[in-house]
Amino acid sequence: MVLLGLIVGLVVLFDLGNKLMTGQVTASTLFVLVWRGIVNGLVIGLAGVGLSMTYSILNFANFAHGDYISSGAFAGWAATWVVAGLGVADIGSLIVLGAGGDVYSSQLQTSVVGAPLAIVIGIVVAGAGAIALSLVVDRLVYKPMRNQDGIALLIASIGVAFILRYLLVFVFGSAPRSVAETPPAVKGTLAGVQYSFGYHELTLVVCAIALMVGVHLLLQRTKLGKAMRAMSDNKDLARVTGIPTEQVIRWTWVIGAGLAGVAGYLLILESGTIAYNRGWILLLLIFAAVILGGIGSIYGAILGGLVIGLADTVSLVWLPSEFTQAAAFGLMILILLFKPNGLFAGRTTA
Amino acid sequence: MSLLNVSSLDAGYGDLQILTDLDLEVEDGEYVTIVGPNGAGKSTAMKSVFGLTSHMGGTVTFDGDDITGLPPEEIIHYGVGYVPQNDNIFGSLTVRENLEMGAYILDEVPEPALRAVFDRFPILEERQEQKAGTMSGGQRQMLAMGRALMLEPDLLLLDEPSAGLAPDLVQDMFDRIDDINDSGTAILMVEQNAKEALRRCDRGYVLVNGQNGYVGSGDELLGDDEVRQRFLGG
Amino acid sequence: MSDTADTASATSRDADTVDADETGTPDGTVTNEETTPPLKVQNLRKTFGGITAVDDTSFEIEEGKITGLIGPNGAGKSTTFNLITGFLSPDSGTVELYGQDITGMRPYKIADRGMVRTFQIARELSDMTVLENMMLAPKHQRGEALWRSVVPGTRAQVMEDEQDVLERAWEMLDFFDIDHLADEYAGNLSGGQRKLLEMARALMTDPDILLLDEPFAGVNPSLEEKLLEHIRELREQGYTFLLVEHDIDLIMENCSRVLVLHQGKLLAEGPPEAIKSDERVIEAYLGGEVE
Amino acid sequence: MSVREYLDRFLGDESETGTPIQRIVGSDAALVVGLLLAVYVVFIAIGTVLGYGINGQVNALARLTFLTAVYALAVLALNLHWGYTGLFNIGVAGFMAVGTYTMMMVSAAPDARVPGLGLPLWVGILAGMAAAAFIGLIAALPALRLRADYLAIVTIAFSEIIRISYLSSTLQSFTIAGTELGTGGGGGIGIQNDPDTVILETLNAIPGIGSVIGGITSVAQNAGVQPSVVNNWLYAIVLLVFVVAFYWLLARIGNSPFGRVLKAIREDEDVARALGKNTNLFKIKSFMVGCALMGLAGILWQGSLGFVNPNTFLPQVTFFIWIALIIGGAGSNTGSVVGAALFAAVLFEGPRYVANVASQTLELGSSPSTFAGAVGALFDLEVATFFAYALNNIASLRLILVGLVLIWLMQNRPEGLLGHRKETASSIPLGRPTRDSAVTDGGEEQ
Amino acid sequence: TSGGDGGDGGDGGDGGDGGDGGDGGSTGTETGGGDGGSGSMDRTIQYGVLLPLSGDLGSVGTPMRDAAILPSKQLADADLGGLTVEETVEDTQTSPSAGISAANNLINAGIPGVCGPASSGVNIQVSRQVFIPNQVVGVSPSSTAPSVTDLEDNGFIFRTAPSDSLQGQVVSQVANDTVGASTAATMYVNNDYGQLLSQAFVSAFEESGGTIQNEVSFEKQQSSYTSKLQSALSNSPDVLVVIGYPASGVQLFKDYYADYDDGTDILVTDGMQDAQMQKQVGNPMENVMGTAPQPSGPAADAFASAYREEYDRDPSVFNAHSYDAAATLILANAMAGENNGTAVRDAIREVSNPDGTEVTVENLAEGVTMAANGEAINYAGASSAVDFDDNGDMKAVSYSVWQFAPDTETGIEVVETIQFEA
Ligand SMILES: Nc1ncnc2c1ncn2[C@@H]1O[C@H](COP(=O)(O)OP(=O)(O)OP(=O)(O)O)[C@@H](O)[C@H]1O
Ligand SMILES: Nc1ncnc2c1ncn2[C@@H]1O[C@H](COP(=O)(O)OP(=O)(O)OP(=O)(O)O)[C@@H](O)[C@H]1O
Ligand SMILES: NC(=[NH2+])NCCC[C@H](N)C(=O)O
Ligand SMILES: [Mg+2]
Ligand SMILES: [Mg+2]
Repeated sequence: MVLLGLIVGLVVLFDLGNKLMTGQVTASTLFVLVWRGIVNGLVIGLAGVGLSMTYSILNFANFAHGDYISSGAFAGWAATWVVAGLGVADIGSLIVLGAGGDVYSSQLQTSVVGAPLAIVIGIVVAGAGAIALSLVVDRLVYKPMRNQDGIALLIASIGVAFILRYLLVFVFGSAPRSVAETPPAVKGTLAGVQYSFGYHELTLVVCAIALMVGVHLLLQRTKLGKAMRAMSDNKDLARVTGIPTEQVIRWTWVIGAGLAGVAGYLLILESGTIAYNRGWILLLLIFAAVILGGIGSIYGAILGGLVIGLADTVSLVWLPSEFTQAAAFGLMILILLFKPNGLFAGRTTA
Repeated sequence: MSLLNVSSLDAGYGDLQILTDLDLEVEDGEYVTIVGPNGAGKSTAMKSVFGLTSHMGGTVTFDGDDITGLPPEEIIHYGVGYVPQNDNIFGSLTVRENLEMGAYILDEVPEPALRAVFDRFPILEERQEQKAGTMSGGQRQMLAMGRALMLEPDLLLLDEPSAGLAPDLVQDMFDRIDDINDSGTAILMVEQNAKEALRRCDRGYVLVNGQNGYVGSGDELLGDDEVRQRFLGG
Repeated sequence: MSDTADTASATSRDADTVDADETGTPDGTVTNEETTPPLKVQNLRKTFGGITAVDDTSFEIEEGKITGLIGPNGAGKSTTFNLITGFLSPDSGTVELYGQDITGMRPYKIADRGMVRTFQIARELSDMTVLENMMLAPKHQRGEALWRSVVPGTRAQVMEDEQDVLERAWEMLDFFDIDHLADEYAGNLSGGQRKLLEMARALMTDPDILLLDEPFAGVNPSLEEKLLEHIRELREQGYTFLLVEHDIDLIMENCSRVLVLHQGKLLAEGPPEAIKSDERVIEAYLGGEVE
Repeated sequence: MSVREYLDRFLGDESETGTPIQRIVGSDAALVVGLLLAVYVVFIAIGTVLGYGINGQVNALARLTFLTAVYALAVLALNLHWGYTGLFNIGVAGFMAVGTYTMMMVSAAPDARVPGLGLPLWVGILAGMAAAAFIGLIAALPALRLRADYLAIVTIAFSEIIRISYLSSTLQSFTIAGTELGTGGGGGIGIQNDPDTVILETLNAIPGIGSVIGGITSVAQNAGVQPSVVNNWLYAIVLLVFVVAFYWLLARIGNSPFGRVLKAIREDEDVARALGKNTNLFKIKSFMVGCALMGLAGILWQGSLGFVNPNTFLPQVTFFIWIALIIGGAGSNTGSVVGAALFAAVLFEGPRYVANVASQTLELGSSPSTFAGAVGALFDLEVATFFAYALNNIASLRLILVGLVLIWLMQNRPEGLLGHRKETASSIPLGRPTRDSAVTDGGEEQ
Repeated sequence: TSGGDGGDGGDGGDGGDGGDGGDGGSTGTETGGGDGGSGSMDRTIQYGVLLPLSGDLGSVGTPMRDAAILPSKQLADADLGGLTVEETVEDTQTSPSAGISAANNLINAGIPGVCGPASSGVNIQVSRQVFIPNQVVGVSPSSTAPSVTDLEDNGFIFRTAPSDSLQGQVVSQVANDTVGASTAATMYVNNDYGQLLSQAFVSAFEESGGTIQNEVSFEKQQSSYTSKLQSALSNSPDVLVVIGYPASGVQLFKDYYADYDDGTDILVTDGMQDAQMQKQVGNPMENVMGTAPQPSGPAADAFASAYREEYDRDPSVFNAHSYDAAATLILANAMAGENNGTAVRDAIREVSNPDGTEVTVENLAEGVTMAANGEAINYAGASSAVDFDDNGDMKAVSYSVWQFAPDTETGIEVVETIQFEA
């Protein structure tokens, strides 16, 4: 089975090489695809780490995770707009991100170049907002259900997802709109390959990697990591052992939702436009990444994110553009066939 | 004053009441055994002491402090250790990590306690890095016990510690429990290996239908014909 | 009570329930049992990472007897069960059931052929009632075919079968003293009650060979005595047992032969008296050092 | 009452009184009918407030009945997967899409804008069910190895792959073996003879029924109800008949040894295997049957008007079906129907009606265009203005309500309104048999 | 009391129309006619407005809604001799399923004719699933997909917007003549509108000797269109034709300007004509040109000023078409004499096609009374002459070629106008 996978992988690689040689695909195109795959993959991975942690520790697949991403993004961008736009427009229009059509991002110059401070504040608010949201939701929804099984929680989380998503619509409206300006990319040619790195892409990559490393250190250096694993294993026993489970749960949400919120902010920064369903749309890919990586493993989530991100872009070499996402899902299903517990199964590191 | 005092306890699961008006007492350093038919509520009694059931009435005090209705993660701070009947190890953690979790509430792993556990159960030292979930039934039992001992509690609640152990280990387990008891830890134990348990303990309770049936010293109970007939298999 | 007649059918029944060509038990079981043991294990081996749980073990068990399987904790008894019943596949070695190689066969097929196991840690179907748990067990219920349950007409047969199964289930519950729980969800049973249900359910499959993994751990002694009586009775009827148990007295009293596993290897085998006085066994298991 | 008697006779076809099916159905049919009537009364009241004429009233009820019935069909099919077998399928929309699209592609005329095979409709319907079952088989293969929540992700991924494929412009039209076929891409696909019309025409062609229908139509027309509305009602009734058929089928599957094994799989698959059950086979069968029923539900629902496009099958649809199942209670067929009715009435149609009533009875003035404006009005104590904004955004509030209901249910009644009843899985009542016999060896098999 | 009402109405009308002498005059005449009318005219003319107030077309749907309720506003101020006009507005959210629910609301309320829906994807579904089976007239102001023409509609479906089989030719003409392109690629929203307009363009462009390199479909409201752009632009076409809606267009053009901005000429169509779009994209969009149906009816200017007067802004794309759709429905309803879909359907051509007194934006009230009295009228619209052919399509239309103009009030600047006569 594994051998089969290897063979298929080799054939694909060989074909790619062949396409490159014959000029069907230029190196520059490939570069664009790979770079975009990495950028998307990092967002998916970053959000995935959070999902993976809540998945393994609270023992349920949180279908509201995507909407934590969206909520964080809206909160963060509202903050960015308020900071960047005070004096340009009235605060009401800024907070709803110009829903009525009376302010535009082009007036505010919201980009890392145009308004770096506003962006930094936005990132922080995005994380903090998502954390606050997740704690409130936990208190109201999940806490009373602690002793129910994972499926019940999963279903409740679908309810949470609906509420969050349509509250966003209620407040911000359903129209997608531009919130960030895209500064010109750093372009050039190296060894015949044209490259182009957007400022926002670079910001995203740097932030994502920094956060991933940070979480890794946090879990390695503190008892928290082990307590989380113990809890995900057997909650009653964890309590009997004296692990303050409620506190661990709170930390889990803090990390998981914080990463989701920041991932949401960065996602919007990179694409430039925001809409109420961005997180929800991304959620399936995030699930794919987490499951690919093996639930509970933060490295798995990161790796899974990159695999899914790359599959989603690089498959364009072979497939019509409408099938690239299907290819990412297909890849997930395929890998699950051979490794039913994911790539990093059992090697929980969080 | 007794170390553990359960008085007129009503408890159960959800709305389902299992224990009715239960009284239990464990003196400082005492060794108490609970026996009774399957389904009598023995495990429920243990869980109730440790805050794992729905409380419906009555009180539990430990060392003079009222611990009724406290969650387990707080009760453990009072110096009570508990080894549940089932599901008593962290299957996906290694053996060593399981033991470390036993000392979670301490700032760091107490090496001497760890050493003592390893000395008691050498297989645990040998298998330090094995995933606990892959240990055999008996090995798990040892690990669970070892984990509870990491904190050197004042009172140890043991739910059927000898179940599934090989005969030599059963003896050994009882010896260890004696040791632990001798070193000052009070024991409250549920056992189906009832005769042996009663032989060794200071006092015993027979639980029937969630209520106190018989109470007495271990030997008294062993000597009681009715008890022998009905609960100890003749 | 036509016990003897039933006994005869207990073994030969297999021939018509399981596809006849697949079974190694021709109708004349009595003559065959000398040559083909019901269960034969050869050079079985299983490692987990660095640990060799079962190490080149060979043994056979006798038809219509209770064979004991003992050994220190971690000796590989449960693993052996898993290997025999298809829940794990061995690294090497073979398992033969009535002379047929069943190595690596899937669990349901092995159960289907008449060898059924219980789990060391009882696994009740918690959201089904005790009675449903019991009625699930019998093999080859005609109503297990989708179309028969649905198509009008054929369903009458299904209901007839069900009536029989139901009767047997109640008898079995009576015997195990859990008939008062028949309507209870199995998840609400106590630890010991679950063990009883586990064994009763296995018996409902009407197996030829029953593998019991510590069936009495956690069972009240009075009840244990009663269960043993029943097991002995079943043995009289021709059932074959492989019994893992730590209560050495119990083993000595009930088993015709005893296998001793130690660190995955067969340390000794023979009649109980011989085992009891075997020095290696004493050292490794009965009173020596702790493993 | 007569409905109940009829159901009794219908469902208890071959036994003496008192099969479990009958016992459940007896009271449950009354429950469902009572619920439907209550819902009707409420909607008629609302319609009166809204000033609907007789035609509008009758049409509103027809739509409500239609929605109840189609949700009930889908929920019943899902109940087989989740309620009985414990297969967490959140790709329902995908299987409905396969059924519907296959029906369309088989039955569409070869010279239509999106050409099909031009076969009769019933061939299309059977092909649709078969295709849904087949895709179910393909999805079930990985499913056999996965835990419940992984299966969930796989099925939803499947359903998205299916939707993406039907959307794709690559498959918009293609040629297989010289035959031109297509999915129509995002524009969708249609057939000339939609199930709605064909079924009604067939009914009309049956002499007895035809004249009854004719009579009803003319009576209705005299009362001011348009023929189209009468047709809507007729189709809704046809769907209700399908609901009864689904119910019957599932009740028989569930209350049988087959269903018992499914239940055991839901609880602990290893145990079922240890008892000699080929659990994989059971799971596959259950999954395929459920998918075929989902395919049929899709055809009767989304395909009934003879036209679909891929975005009819967004994951949202699956979640709605799930919510209906959960309201009613997984595992209970009656619960499935009750859940479908409540979902359709209270969550799906209800909020908009209530909003209409509110905006018609209260003078709220015009709504601010943004939330900021609405909140600003709140600060000026113009609650009516905020309320107007809320009513204006009833579409999102409705979905928020859906979420709240879901959470409330999971917290307070996770087993749903009718779930977790002791509906034992067997074809006979499980009382202690009267003819008492001593303990035997248990050698009495079959 | 009815006399009092009439008086109030007259007063209001005078005050409101004070700035426009012509209007006041016509109102006066019409009042007289109304008084002379029969008493049986005591009834309410109902029509529905079913347009996207949210979703992909939310930004352009709202002004269209405003145009569609304008006739009713005008008539509220007039004395119609017992007739009142009442519109009911529902939102399609630019989604077929929401559109169907909303349409059902209209049907249940007994409304015989509806102005809308806007997007072809929604219009086709709503027409098939609700209007046609319920025998209700649908007049879409902006659904341009050719497939609307061939709907099996028993004559219930009309539109005041022209079919894209024409716009395809216009786009091709612009690509050839204005851009001078010989190769092209298309990106189109994956629904009837996008698919068919892309097809229409492709065949026209190929006919004129051009080469099509890629045809790439895309879904609405995605978070990124880069891989779509990648595919469409992979062979460096001379011109890229983008067919879609504003909400997706913003992301699409942002992605374009972020990664692919090499000055390729881009042509967009009516769906993208949105004043806010350019501001959202935040780039001058100088390489983009568009086509769209151009209001050129006899009453185009009169409508524009009436609209400006009422809403204090210029009308935008398809607003005139919306007004015409609504006005036609009102007139046909008046002529039919009852709120009945079939009757309205039968009256539509009577009130709009030639022969009879010309009715326009300026004398609408008069037209209503005349129609109610059974007099022959010919509605001559703002968008076009509003003459329906057998399929319910317009007989004569014109198109504009436009560009984004950041500094103007509408954000759009018409460069050229092209006439079509079918
Ligand atoms: N989680 C639970 N929910 C509901 N009822 C339960 C639960 N656990 C146990 N019970 C019921 O409570 C009663 C007492 O169970 P308990 O486990 O305390 O018995 P026990 O004395 O420990 O028996 P054993 O010796 O068999 O372990 C039993 O009747 C059992 O069915
Ligand atoms: N999945 C596994 N992975 C790794 N090691 C395993 C696994 N399963 C069993 N083992 C190891 O194999 C050995 C044999 O285990 P087994 O459960 O067969 O023992 P046993 O004889 O049944 O003991 P007990 O009497 O305590 O139940 C043990 O050392 C155990 O830790
Ligand atoms: N700018 C607009 N109003 N666009 C609406 C365009 C609708 C488009 N013509 C269609 O048929 O779908
Ligand atoms: Mg117990
Ligand atoms: Mg074992």
